[in-house]
Amino acid sequence: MTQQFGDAVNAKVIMMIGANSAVANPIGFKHFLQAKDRNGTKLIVVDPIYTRSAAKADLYLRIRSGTDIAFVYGMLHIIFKNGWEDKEFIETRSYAMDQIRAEAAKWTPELTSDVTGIPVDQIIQATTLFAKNTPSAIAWSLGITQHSVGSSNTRILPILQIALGNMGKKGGGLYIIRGHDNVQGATDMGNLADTLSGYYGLDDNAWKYFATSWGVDYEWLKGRFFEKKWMNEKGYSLAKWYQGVLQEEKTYSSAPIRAVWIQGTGITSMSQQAKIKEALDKVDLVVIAEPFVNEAAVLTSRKDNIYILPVGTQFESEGTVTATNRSAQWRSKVVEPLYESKSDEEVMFAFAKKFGFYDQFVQGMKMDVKDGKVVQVKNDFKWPDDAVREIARTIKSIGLSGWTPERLRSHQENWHMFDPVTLEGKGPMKGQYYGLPWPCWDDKHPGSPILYRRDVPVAEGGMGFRNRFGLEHNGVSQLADKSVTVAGSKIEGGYPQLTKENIEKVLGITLTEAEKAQMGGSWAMDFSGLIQQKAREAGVCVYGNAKARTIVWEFPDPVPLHREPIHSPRWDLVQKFPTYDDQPKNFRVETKFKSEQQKQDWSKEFPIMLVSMRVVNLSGAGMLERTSKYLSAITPEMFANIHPDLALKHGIRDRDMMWIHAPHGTKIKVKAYHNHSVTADRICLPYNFAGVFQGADLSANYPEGTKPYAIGESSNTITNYGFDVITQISEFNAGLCRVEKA
Amino acid sequence: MRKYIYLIIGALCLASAVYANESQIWGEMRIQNILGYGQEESWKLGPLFTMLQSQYFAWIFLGVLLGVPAVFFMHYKIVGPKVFPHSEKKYYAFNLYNRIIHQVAAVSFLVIVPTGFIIVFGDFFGGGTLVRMAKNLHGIFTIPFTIVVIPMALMWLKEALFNLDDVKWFLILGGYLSKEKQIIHASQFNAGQKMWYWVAILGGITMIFSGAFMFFLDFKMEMLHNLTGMSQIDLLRAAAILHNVMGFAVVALFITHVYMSMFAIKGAVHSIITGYVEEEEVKFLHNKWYKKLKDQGKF
Amino acid sequence: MSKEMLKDASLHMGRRSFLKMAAIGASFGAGSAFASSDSIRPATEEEVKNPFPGSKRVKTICSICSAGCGIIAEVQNGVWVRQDVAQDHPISEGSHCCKGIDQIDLVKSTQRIKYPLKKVDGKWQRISWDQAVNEISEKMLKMRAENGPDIVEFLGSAKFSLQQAFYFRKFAAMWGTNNIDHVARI
Amino acid sequence: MSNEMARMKFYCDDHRCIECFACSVACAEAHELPTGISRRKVITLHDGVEGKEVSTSIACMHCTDAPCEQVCPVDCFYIREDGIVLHDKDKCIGCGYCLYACPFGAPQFPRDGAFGHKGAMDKCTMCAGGPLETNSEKERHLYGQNRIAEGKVPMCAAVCSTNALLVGDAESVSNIYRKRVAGRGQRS
Repeated sequence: MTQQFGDAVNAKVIMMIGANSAVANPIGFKHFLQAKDRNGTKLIVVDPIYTRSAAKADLYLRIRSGTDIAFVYGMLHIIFKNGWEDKEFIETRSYAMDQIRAEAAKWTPELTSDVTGIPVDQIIQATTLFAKNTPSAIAWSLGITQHSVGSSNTRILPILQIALGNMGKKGGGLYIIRGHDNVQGATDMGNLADTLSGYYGLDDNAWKYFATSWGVDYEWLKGRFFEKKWMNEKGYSLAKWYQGVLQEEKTYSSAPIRAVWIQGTGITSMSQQAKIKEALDKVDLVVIAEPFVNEAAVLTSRKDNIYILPVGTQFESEGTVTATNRSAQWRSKVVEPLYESKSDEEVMFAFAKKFGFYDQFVQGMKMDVKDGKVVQVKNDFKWPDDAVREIARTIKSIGLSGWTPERLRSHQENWHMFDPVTLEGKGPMKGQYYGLPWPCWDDKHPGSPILYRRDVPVAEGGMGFRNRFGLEHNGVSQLADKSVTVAGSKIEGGYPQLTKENIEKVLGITLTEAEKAQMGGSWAMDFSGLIQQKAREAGVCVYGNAKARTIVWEFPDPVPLHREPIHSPRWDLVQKFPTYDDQPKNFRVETKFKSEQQKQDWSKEFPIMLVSMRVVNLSGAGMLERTSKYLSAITPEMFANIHPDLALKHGIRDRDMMWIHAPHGTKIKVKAYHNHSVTADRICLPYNFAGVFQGADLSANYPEGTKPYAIGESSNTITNYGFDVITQISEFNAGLCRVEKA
Repeated sequence: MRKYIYLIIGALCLASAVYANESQIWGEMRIQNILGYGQEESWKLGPLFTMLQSQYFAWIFLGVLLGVPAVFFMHYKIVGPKVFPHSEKKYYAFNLYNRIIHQVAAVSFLVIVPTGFIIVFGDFFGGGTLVRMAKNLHGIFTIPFTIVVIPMALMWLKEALFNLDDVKWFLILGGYLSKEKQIIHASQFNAGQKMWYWVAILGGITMIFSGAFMFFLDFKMEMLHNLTGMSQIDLLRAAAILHNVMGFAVVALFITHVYMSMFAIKGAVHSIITGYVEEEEVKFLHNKWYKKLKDQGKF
Repeated sequence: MSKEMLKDASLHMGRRSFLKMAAIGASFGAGSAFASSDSIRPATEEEVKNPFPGSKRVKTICSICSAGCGIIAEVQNGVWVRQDVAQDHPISEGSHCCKGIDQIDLVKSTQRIKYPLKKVDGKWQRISWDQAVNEISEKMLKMRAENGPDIVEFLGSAKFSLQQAFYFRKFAAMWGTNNIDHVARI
Repeated sequence: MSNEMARMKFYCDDHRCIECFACSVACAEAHELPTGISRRKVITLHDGVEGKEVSTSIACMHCTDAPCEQVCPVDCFYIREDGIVLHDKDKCIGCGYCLYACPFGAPQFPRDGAFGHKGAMDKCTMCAGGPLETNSEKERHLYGQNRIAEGKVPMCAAVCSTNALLVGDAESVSNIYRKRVAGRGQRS
């Protein structure tokens, strides 16, 4: 997120779309409620279901799931028509807004209403409220990302904020609310198939850079891979790894997947459970390392070659976590690992030894930067402090250089010295923001609680937009306008990101030979920190000061376009707004789009929309919470919220069991809760249960004494086919089903 | 034979009550309590119950506990007991079955009533173990009464139906205000006894049910919910009010019953112990019955 | 609200009972250390008999959602005895949802996996760590020798600390594959 | 300033309450209650009905004229000087009268003993323990933590995710609430 929660109080309007933080993230929602109470902030909630967040909203819009792009274009249409956009911001700090404007021109309120299901007057009312009361902020979460058009969704909302000039301001921005406690951090650290840590990607430069930081020989690292080619190729993703096993869809890899290693991932929180079960049954080895039984062990009916290793919870190890506002927090170890548990890193160390790369694995912790070079400085290491240092010296791309163990520890010890609204430190902590929200460029930087502010100097957390996509496109400069000068900057207007090559020219300085020798090639790969040092002296941000691009020319849709979900209830609109062409290869596997969508009118047989929801007492796969008696007691069983009219049409009374069938022949048996939060054309269900599969109780698969208090069907057994074209995220939040009394 | 059928019926009743409880009481480790508090449409009997319980119930019970015996004490002193010669002629009026049923009920009452008073005056006894034990006994001794209440109701039902003679009986209050031995026109049971019968049976059943509601707390009766439209909490409140109010009547008549059998009519208690009634007693107090028996040549 | 309320409360200080001050001050959030130390004095020994003598208060972070709420864990003789709220934490100001305040249950739970397990003929068996590590690595190395390193899919965790996550990525890299992911993709 | 003790009260602001169950779970966890005993309950009225849905949290409200105290046949209730209504579990006989009198359904009855019927009543103590020695093992076992004695806020209000649940003397609580209502009006 570009802001931090405390800043909500400065917003005049907050629009939550595809987020139900009252349930998923109550402490975040507290800040929105406080904003209402302290500042009269208005809350707009756009959601397919009337959520607990919606119940606190000043304006609630019931959108059809999967039509967010249409809705935002509807808003932009009204904004452009009335001239409510921030023309100066668009002109000086954004690129290609005219293409957005052209697309928005098509989305009249009437068309928008037809597609989204929101009445015209409500679209106008919400747009007026949101556009005329700036600064206004947008909060989103998985309701936006979990679509076949998820990546376009995540682009259209920032575009709206750019159009209104809401970026880089107090009270504006985007609250992108992450899920798990450290999903931000684990993503930043690149637990991803398409990049190394810090979003460095997988190209040779990145690998060489990491080899240096890790203190290993690049050639050795290269030799670890099947062929060099596979080093630069994206791996299988969490969303479709099972195809690496089953090979039903065409795959491209050096080998089929024969083993799956699950260390802290709730397997039932992924779509296509039936396929996952098949894959788990088929692989040669399943390794699970968890504090509680991972449902992978329960879902599979395999008889052998499956291991469960006891791992302590996060209270039994020490380290840092990154909150959704990019603040790092030091998490102290509360107790030693219980029973025979080991901490996660100990498990990795133990296997690294067996796999024969332990020395290389921990080498990075023994190294430090001396004269711009990473060299070994000691013979042992201290976990986690030395790992924290290793990360700080390596991950410059998002500015983690300032996250030293000493600073983060002192923030924890003195967390009472930070203001809850601004996160500003007081007393000894003066001049720092709590948790040093990244980018924190160096060990003197205070952190950046709000991104892209140009009214504060870079040294105090200011910055322009990142110059990431070249200096010009189609002959148009990508750098910010002359008028867009970040406070305190030596350079007027925009400037490119700093490299060894351009730094002298851009900053107007001359480097000494010694400096040149030490300096890395670019600001993100400069161990010496000299580029940052020079930038600091000039009041300049290392990543440049550019325009925000509203089009992404590498993507299938350079301008975000509305495309109907793979399984859409509106066959007529499927013809008008078809999805992408089938994708031959992404993350090593082919993915169907148009061929699946256009195969037949799915809505004939499966007329009901399927929407996922959150419950406040469970998170993720529910693995942790369902073992708590108090939390399980709140939702002791799996259920689906269904409108009484729809339920009674099928003879399903309140609390009756019902079958929900998905287009691909899978089904789940759940309890029907009559509820008015859904309309009669959709049902919603939580995805946090496991232990029952297509009506069959899997209790017997739990090792003795480990069965949670509550088990139930995983809704992901019936999550429809559909994946994002870029990220391959599953389409959890749009799909079709039919119901039947059980 | 029939009496055994009654016993079986009684036992079945109890068993079904236990079965009904099974699912809710022993089936789970917790008392569900009133979950949807405030969501249930309710009669809002709370304030009424609070007012009655905090200000009246205990005083009324005290009144009954002291007042009724006081009246009888006066009666005993002023009018005196009726003494009938225990002559040679007796009639075997209560067979073993009758007596067992009665004795079971009697013992139950002898525990239930005093323990009930201990609960009502719990603060006097200081609460804690003693009163908690009294509460448990109060509940436990309801079980034997529950078993016999239906057989008892059936075995005396015919005799307990009211008729015109009872009106006359009431007019002279059974002749108990007179020191003279009057001949009272009544059949096997006089109106007073009939009254006690109905209070003990109907009141008793009411007490069993209302008591069960209160004792188990989640004793769910769908039918009652549907019939009355009352929420569980209001059913509980109604049960508590009913239990207390009915308690006044049961207790008052129970004391009367004891007084009559033990003191007012000397030796009357023996008849329910041995089964034999004295001819004199029957002749004076149950003249109609006496005539009938005479006609049948029972004496 | 926090700071205004403290001001409100301190106006009424007088001799209005320690109790009231404590409750109001803390309940409405000690906005900062300075404000809170004015109005909430620590209770003296007569007032408090520490229920967990000798316990230490460990500051840590909730492991559920990304808001990042603070937790005070009271630890006595190596046992987490009580979870307390962190009223002065800048993000949560003592607040938690039901999941957050129940974090202590993660270490108190009886359903934890207590030792390494292996399924043999459909039955779970207790094994030692050594056996587990040996058997797993043997099997994996054999498969690696047969088909190369891309035979495995590493699924990491959003519950990892930053350091664990960094090392897990490194672990996959040094094993020789990019088949690594975690729930950021759901 | 008067020497009179302020009366401690709970207030749940339904504009803030989001039914997150934190108060209820925090209470159960802090006092190690058996499952099913909710000293504090969270309820939502008109669930899912647009514009009508309301959530709130209910527990013992520590009434000034506590009806439970009035109806208790064994007089096991006592009201502290600061208005906290407590009871003596050793005295309580588990009759249930307090539940019938209570407008909030606060009294709870755990199963107890061989008969599975209700044991001594359990209810919110505002984290003030019971009549036993403060912070003694037995007090903790019967009544849960005595946070008030430690100078801490009752668990539920301390933990409330949205600060909906307020605790304090009536005057301060209403001050806060008034301020909130005024804030909400600013832009309307």
